[in-house]
Amino acid sequence: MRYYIINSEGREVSFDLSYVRESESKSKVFRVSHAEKPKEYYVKEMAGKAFISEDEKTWSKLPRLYSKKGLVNINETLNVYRGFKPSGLKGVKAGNLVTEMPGKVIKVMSAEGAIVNEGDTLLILEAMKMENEIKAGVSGVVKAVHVSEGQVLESGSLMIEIEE
Amino acid sequence: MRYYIINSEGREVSFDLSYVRESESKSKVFRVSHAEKPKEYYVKEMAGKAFISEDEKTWSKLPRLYSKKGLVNINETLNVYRGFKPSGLKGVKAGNLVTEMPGKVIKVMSAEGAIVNEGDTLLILEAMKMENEIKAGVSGVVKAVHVSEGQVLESGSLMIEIEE
Amino acid sequence: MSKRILICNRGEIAIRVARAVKELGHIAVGFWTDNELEPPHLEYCDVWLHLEGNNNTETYLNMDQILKLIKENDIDAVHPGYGFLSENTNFAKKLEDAGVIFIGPNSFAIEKMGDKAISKQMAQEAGVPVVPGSTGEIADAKEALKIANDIGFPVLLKAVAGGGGKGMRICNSADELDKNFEAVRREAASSFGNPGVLVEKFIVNPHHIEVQIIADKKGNIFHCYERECSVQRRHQKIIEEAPSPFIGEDTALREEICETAIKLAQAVNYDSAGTVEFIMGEDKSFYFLEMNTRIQVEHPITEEITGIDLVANMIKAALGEELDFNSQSEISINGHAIECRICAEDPVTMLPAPGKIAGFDFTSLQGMRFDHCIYPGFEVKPDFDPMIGKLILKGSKREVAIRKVRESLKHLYIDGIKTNTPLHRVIFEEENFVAGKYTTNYISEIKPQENVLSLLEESELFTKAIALEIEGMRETL
Amino acid sequence: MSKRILICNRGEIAIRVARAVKELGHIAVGFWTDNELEPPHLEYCDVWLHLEGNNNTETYLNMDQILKLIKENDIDAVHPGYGFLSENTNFAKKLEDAGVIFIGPNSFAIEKMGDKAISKQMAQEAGVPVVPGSTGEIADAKEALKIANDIGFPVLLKAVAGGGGKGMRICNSADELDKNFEAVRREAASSFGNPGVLVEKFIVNPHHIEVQIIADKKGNIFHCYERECSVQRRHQKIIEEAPSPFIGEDTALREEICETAIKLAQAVNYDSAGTVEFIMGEDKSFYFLEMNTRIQVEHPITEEITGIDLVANMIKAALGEELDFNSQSEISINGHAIECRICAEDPVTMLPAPGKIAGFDFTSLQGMRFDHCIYPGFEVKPDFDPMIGKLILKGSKREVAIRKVRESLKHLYIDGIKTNTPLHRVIFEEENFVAGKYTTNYISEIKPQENVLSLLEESELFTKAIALEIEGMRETL
Repeated sequence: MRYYIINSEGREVSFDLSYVRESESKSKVFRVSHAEKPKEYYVKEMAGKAFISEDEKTWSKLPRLYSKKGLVNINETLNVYRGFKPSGLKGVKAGNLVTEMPGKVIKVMSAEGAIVNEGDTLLILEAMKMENEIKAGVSGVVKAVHVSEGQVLESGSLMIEIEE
Repeated sequence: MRYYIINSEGREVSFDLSYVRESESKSKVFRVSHAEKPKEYYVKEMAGKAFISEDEKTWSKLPRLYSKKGLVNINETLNVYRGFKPSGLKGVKAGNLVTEMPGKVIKVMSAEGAIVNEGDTLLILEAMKMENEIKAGVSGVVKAVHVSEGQVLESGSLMIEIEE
Repeated sequence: MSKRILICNRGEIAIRVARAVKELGHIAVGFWTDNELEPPHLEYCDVWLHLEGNNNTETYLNMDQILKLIKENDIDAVHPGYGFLSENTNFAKKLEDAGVIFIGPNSFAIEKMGDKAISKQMAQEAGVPVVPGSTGEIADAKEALKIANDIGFPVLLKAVAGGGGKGMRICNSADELDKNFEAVRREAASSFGNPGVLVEKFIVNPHHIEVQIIADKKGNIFHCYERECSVQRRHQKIIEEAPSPFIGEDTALREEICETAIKLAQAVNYDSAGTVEFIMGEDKSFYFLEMNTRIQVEHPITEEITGIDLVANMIKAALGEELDFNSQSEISINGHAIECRICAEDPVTMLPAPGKIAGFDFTSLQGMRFDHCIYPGFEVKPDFDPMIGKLILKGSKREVAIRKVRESLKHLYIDGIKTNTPLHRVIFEEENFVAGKYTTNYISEIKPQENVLSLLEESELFTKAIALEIEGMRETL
Repeated sequence: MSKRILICNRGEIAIRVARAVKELGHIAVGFWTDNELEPPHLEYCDVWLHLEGNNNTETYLNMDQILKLIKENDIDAVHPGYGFLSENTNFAKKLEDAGVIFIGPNSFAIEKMGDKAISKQMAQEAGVPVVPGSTGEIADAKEALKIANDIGFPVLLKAVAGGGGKGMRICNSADELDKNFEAVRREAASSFGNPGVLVEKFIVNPHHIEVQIIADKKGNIFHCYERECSVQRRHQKIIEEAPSPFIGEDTALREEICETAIKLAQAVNYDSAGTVEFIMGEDKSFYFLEMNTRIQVEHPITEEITGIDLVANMIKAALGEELDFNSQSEISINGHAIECRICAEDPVTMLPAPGKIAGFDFTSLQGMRFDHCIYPGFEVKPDFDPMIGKLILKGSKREVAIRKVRESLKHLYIDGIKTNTPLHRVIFEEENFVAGKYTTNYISEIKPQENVLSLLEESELFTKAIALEIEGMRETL
């Protein structure tokens, strides 16, 4: 199975992972094919838990990842895709203000056509009971405001676009 | 599904248990048909655990029973059989000495034909690193000795038979 | 006689309270809401009630609905936890009117201590030193500026009804004061239902030191020594210790600050668990900040070093029962305890990062306690506080506790969301913290967050993929 | 420098030791055997070694194989846990010869204290009172009878090398003495590899009180107060408390028994964790029974009341490091702790009941610690001790600890095998135990086991069936 691991900046690592065989001591052997020579890992299931080793002597716990989809978010900076590579993954421009977390727009402090300087507060977003000032990352002209006061936003929503 | 619950003395309770429907608040409703009028139970799965209620207000945890077979031993005095009733379940006679746990015969202190009194030690069985004196439960004559010194026994093995 | 006790809260504190309720032989009643259909605390509750609504205003802050459910379900007593209605005088009074016991202090104490201006005044009257500042709620930015100019910048703007760092901003200049005034009013109104704001002197290089109070309805007031909570980000505590490393072996100072806290508790006839918070300068002078008239997030470290169950005793006090101890001399410090707040947030920016937990595992050590509300599949929602667990370690002395914290952090595994676990790992290796030399400026000055490694090793990436593969194989079995 | 530490044990103690090893920054090495392919302690070990064999003689008691594995795997130090080779002088000496650190006392102490006759003599020489009896190993039943007639019946027959109640029988008459002699020799030979037996006065209505010792390699010997372990069945402890309710507030007696224990430890240059066991009569006179030169099953209650990590300190002592404390005055009692040994046995007959665990669940309370080695699917084998877990609760005083034990027993759920949990539930409601009034005859005289309910309610039967049905539905999902 091919794996794609993509971090929040869009950097990507892909490698092939396959189940090879059962070892003599009944470990599952996996092979990772990546860059230079392939690497083998042993996995043993014991007492309801899984453990991983490179030499079948030194082991560490392989924590369970609860996912039914072949896609799992790791620590939110990494996404692991199993078997397929998603389309449309890319970073955003400096002038685009995107939510980092779900939240509610409390106040919009700028409008289309306004001239803004880097560091100006353009919007107040309430998330997790905190008011967060969302500031301009560049100086320029507000091209579009996509949100209005009171609106509830998902993570990753484009709120304001600034033309440098 | 019919359930048979049989205790270590061979006493048996059987009843029918069926999944009836999903309640308005998404609990699973089960009906137990037994003796008088049927009884309903609500089961809710939450946070990976199951809970049971008779009124959907007061709940208690329904601990998981890990069994793949439809048969599970409960506290070793009760066996629960799901869907089928096993054959050959019965108690043993007072004169039959049966192991209560797996163990190893250390010493046989009686032989076929011997006259024994209630309370006499007939055999020493080592189990869980303890020596256990196995005593005659009745007075009579030893009809058969089925074990020999050094033999390792399963739980429920007939060791000695005494004719009253 | 067994009482039906309603827990008006969620998350780890609802679990903590439910355990204490049941330990005392009572019936624990808990809520589920439309925006949290599977709250983990219900596992510990005997009776589950539906609190209708999709946000906190409609649910945990909705007195009318809660009072209706209390009447319909024969509730004898209510434990409010922390946050939400825990320090709301109105709620306490309404319960009193309904003949229901509020598990907290008398409403007089809540009212007086809940108002920063009044509490400051009462503290002064009781001989408790206070930080210079406005004598009460200020009308507008202009008045704030006048006072700020009198006492000198930097100053702190605070919600009159606030707590826990919410509705609080430092202002270094007249400009900043002007700019922040309305924001603090808004946060105060939305978080606490009261837009009142006050201004006070901001003490440089301070320590946040607080004293735990536990009192009964018979006039017995005890202290359970202090906690130091100087490691903070955005004015919210992330690591707490008991006893305070800054007070250290200065038992006279410890005695003085604890006795000062008792004085204030006596002044308001305190009769429950509560905390008197102080700010302590580099010269060891200390000033009263506020009194929290509720059980606090960080209560476990005090429980660990004193061996006293604060939540159980808070319930016993409210029911008019005897406490588990009769005199101050029965309460002593044994060892050292540290709490790490585990929050769903980016370990570098420290911004909240809600999401769904994809993996969860931890180990237990001697001296460890982990109060949490997580399970694999648990969704951390932006509606609630990002704090999802409290890792508490006790050792015979501070360096032993630190050794234990390090080991337990190593094995704390939460995946799918970002947490501040990597930040804790850095802090517990950072020399200033390890030496016990830190002030409330620790995070902003030492910046341990800059040493958090954000990228995984390549071999770790492979491990993640193998974990997912194993999961896939399990599912097809 | 990080050491590779081999844990020559299994079950809960192997887990306990592995945690301490890793907390101290070392590498934990553990065994799996052919009759235990999936031992739960390996979860806590970094390195797994195959100890070949199908029974304890071939594995955990097999010095040759263990020493071979030690050499092959660059082991720096060995922790023996309790039982198996933990008090085997020969093993300690062989390790010494191989340049490997034995995490326990010097071999002189093990040898002298491991021999009941010699230990008794040394105790007498050190001014420690001993129970009247044979001055050493007795040759045959005849000699035993002669001594018994001198000191008067009842007498106790004991394995010279024994401990933990194994290889021990009370004899009330010459007949019984004659009958038991060979059985005790056999048990002694099979359990401890030494058939030597001794005889001594059996004290009526006694209390089993023991003192925890912790010492380093620099000559510092400390005590961590006493434990009372009088609730026993078949001479094996099932409930332990610290401090002793029988000693109670008699601090002079407490001081005396602890100082007496220190005297004996000094006499053998003790330099590790160990326990001096005493028998205390109704008149509070006490006699030395034996010294256990290892960590004991019930060490956690001492850890809970003193806040000291005994296992970590035992390791530090063996490595020649400083302990976590420097003086006796740093060690004090805070609160009260109780341990319930959870055993795979019939709660009424108290006979071992091995089998496979079909269901396992428990709750955590403030003040609770659960040291165990169980998971759903775990098979309790007749090869090993039936003790599968230790439920430890600490409260600010004895009645608080009892309240907490009751609540945690209520939620301890182990199915598939019989356990003594129902017996513990009865004992913790039984008036004599609750009042702290019990001797080692408690189980045989008060017979709490007769109040264990053996049959489930009908509604509980339905619940079990529904649990199975739900499991069936989960599988088809």
